Amino acid sequence: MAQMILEVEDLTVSFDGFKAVDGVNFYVEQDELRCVIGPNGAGKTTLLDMICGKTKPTSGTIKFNRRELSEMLEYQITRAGVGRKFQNPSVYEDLTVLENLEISYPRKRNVLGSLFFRRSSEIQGKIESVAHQIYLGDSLGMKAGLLSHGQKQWLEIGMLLMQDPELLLLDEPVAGMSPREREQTAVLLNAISKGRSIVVIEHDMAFVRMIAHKVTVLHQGKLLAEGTMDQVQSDERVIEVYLGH
Amino acid sequence: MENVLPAAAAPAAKKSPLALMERWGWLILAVLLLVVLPLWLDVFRLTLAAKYLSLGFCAVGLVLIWGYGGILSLGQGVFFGLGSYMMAMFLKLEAASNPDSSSGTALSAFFGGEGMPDFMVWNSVEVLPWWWEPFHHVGFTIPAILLIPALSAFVFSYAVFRKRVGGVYFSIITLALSAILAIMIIGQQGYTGGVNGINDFRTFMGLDLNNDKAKHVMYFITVVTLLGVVGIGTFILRSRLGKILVAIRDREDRVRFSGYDPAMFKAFIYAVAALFSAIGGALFTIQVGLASPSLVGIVPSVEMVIYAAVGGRLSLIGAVYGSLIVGSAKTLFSENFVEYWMYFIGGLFVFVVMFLPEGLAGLLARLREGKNRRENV
Amino acid sequence: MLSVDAINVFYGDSHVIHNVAFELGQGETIAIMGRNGMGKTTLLKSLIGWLPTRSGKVKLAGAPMDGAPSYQRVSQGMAFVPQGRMIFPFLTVEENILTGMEHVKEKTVPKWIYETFPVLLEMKHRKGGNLSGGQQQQLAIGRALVTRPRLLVLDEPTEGIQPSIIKDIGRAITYLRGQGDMAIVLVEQYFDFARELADSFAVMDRGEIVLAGTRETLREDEVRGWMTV
Amino acid sequence: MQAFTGLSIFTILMLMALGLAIVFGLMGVINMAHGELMAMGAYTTFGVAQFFKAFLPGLMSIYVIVGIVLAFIVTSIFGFLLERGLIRFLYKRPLDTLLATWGISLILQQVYRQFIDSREVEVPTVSWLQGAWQMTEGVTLPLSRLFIVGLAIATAFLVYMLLFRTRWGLRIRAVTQNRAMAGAAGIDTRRVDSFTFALGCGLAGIAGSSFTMLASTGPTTGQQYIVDTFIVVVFGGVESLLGTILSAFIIGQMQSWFEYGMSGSMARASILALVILVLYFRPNGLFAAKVRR
Repeated sequence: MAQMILEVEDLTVSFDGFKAVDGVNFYVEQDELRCVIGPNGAGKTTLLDMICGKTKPTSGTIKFNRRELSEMLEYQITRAGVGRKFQNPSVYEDLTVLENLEISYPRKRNVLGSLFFRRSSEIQGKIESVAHQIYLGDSLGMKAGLLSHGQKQWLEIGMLLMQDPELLLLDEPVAGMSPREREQTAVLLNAISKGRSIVVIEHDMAFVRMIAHKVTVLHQGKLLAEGTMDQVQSDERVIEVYLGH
Repeated sequence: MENVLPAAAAPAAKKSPLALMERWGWLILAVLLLVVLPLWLDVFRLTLAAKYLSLGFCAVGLVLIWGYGGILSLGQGVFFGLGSYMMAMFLKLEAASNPDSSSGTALSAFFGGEGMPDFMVWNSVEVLPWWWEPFHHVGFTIPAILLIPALSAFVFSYAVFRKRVGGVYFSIITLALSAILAIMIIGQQGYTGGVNGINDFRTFMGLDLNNDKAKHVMYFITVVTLLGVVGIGTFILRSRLGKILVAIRDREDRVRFSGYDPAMFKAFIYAVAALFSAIGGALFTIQVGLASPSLVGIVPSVEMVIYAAVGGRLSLIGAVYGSLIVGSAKTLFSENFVEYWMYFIGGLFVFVVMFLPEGLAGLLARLREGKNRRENV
Repeated sequence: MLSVDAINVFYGDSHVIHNVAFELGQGETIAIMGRNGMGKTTLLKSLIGWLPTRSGKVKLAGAPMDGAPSYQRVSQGMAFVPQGRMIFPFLTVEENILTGMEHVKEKTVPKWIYETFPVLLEMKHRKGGNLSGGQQQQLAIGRALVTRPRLLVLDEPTEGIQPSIIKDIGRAITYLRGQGDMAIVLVEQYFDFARELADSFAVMDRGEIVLAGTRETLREDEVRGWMTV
Repeated sequence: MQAFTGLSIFTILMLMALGLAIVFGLMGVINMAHGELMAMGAYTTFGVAQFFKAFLPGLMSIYVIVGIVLAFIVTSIFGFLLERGLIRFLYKRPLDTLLATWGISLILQQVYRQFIDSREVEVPTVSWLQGAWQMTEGVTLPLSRLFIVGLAIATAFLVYMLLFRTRWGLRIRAVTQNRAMAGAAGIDTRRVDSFTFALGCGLAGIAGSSFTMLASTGPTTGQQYIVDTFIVVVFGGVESLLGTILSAFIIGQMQSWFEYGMSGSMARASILALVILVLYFRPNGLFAAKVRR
């Protein structure tokens, strides 16, 4: 068995007695690109929220590189190497693309460090290469608020890449993208999955087919099925609740 | 350094009008304050200007925390007051220990409280409280003014921000702090001078505060310090920290997931604003000759916000103009039709919020943009 | 009953709905299909008045709706079942239904609501927030029906709901269609559900209607093609 | 005895805080002029007293009742106009409502100073509220205080009935839980906003009216109470009316007990400090309902 980077065991969270995630076990290997699918309200986003510390689980454990995450604060989890992209692209609209990427650079994240931060040529190079990778190499000076929806999605992925995370959590990265942009995103994700693990929540099955190594299906807070794309697609229960006949 | 990248240089060349104004505005402001006002105004008016500029320190701090940090503090009077009172304690002790200049001391000599501040004698406080003692020394007083308000602001606000208390709740809590401090000062008359405050100072480190030359010197010190404070503010805003601040204001969650501790940054900038206010308070007391609870409580704390709002909550320099303009208006009203002042300032709050949310700086920027657009057509 | 003429909707600066147009007669049902993020929900939000249209016209039974606030649209006969149901969590089931009764003469919840959805009678005094997803969905539909609408707008009523309740909801909608006086706009991703109910179909992709037709003229594989790409 | 003194502070705080809880807790508007609305209620009562003294001296004994009703009407009409003219443009900007209503409060203070009296005014105590009730040996309760405690309880009860037993209450609760959906269910949200705001302001008016029975009213009377009122609402947990009432009770009691050992103003300062400390450990207030957001 390959080295596990993420081990989620018996994870449960309830809001007002309603179990949004209910006893989920979820393992991700190193270098794996995993897709999580399921109907809205199945608990996919809540699962990512718990891994990255946004929501505290009611019970269960989340181990990342053998470190327990559930007691850590968001920024500590980020510093440990977990990057999170939100459902709605969340970029700093008042700042330029360059500044968005620069802020995400994982050094000098304390107050004094950031006060006297100077952009070295190394950082400059890193920003340029990431910007190029996310197809925004020519838009560095642009205010992020002026980017198209799809470009904002890429920028947010780029901001995560600046952090060099070992585990990337992406919530609907291609929502609102054109088919062409979707393909570009698939290329991008395949490229960046080298040397790190990625968990993607997505509805677009064609897109999932393009990228997924393995697929996990959630339904009503519980794990419904897990396997390769073909296994999942032919699973009767998955067809019943999600894919449709 | 900044020109390594063509794409990065592009926006620098085409600065927004607001940014341009901030760049040249600094020079314009310096000329106005250092040359025009001293040549134009008599000593009395110049001291009034100095008074408003002292309050301008708070407004500059508010631009940092409110405009860029998104945190509306209604407790800047607390820090202004701390600075003001610490300076007052020093000045009062100096006046009390100088036998030839102080009438208060003559009186205290009569009552047998030599070296004691006069109001303590009148309140039959016989021994100088221990926490007054260190303020005999300028070497303690000045560091205390620079450190105590800033440190307490940091500790208090970090605790609060860590709990993710923000927005309106923070405003209300800081409002309560202003109320608390004002009540305490008024309540402990024997130690603080109560509702009359502490006044009747003579000298500041031997400099006779009542002569015109001293007033001029103090005015220049105030202006230079204020320009320095604006400079520090500009430096902070242009640094990566400034960008992070804007990022926190707009998307605090994202910042957290970029590995930052937003509470630390907010507390830092809050402490900086507190430091500015304390400096303003100290300079105010030297020049106006007064430390008073009427400058600590809720009313002045909220009024400081309007200085920043009139100038433009996103413009450090605007805050200075805002303080000067609103302050001068106050003088104008109080000299001519005092009963309308409250209508004016009340109306100003409503007007700025409704029609000028970015203040004068925003108005200027809009005018310029409008002009540019017309020229481009 | 409903006429939508070349409307354009923006979310901030991004242009989300492009020249969408369709007509719907009395008693007809249209299913609007398409993948997530293609503008279906945005379209409905603009129909109920949550988002302004930048251009184009919307008419309900001949009356222009453009710029009218939501409650006026409801008083004109439009009723809305939003995505995510949007039950008032701290109101009881009964109170939730009562909120829909601003523009009708009755003062208490009519019996037929409880007959259509018996579970709502059972849960009458429970807080809306404590219902299960399926129960909330039925409540949301009940809250809309109680306005006696001429046009019912439903946003993904099957989303995240177990199959048995989907069937109940389907039956209720079929029954309403059968009455013949209510037009229905149904946004749906679940093709089989939509096929059962709709007279006509429109498929949206990136804010445009890319395929439209009636139950007779539309080919299933074409629709499915747009749904899964 | 101390507990009873606390009760009368509690009534003013509670009536003020109930109004504010509706305006702030339910609508999210920071109304800094709430204190001046209380003063407006007090001045209305004062005006009614003057009127009765001059024209209807025979009916002097009932002026109190007229005063309370009129105070409610005047302040709620003012509140209605304030919402229509100013507040409704600022719903998405709570900090700006704070600043704008602060401006309104300054203007109102000056209006009081200039057109009513710059000094404090007092109303006469009506005959049937003079005297005290001898509860036991050594414990006497002034009738006027008993009256306002009764008034406060009655008002709280009516507010509860209005919010939870009437159609308007249903509308208010629906709009405050989900404004967009309330509109889509057919509720005229704008009208509900105006009504709700007016109601909150009217409660401040009643508070003002009962205030006249405890103390004299001046132009800055309102400002002295505004911070405490906000603290009561926050301490009780916004969105919880019962919490507001309990928190007003606790703070009122603390005030009178603390005054036993120190001066009134120091007691106030200590209570504010104590509340801030408690809020640090329970940022959502003492009685906050757990809500899924």
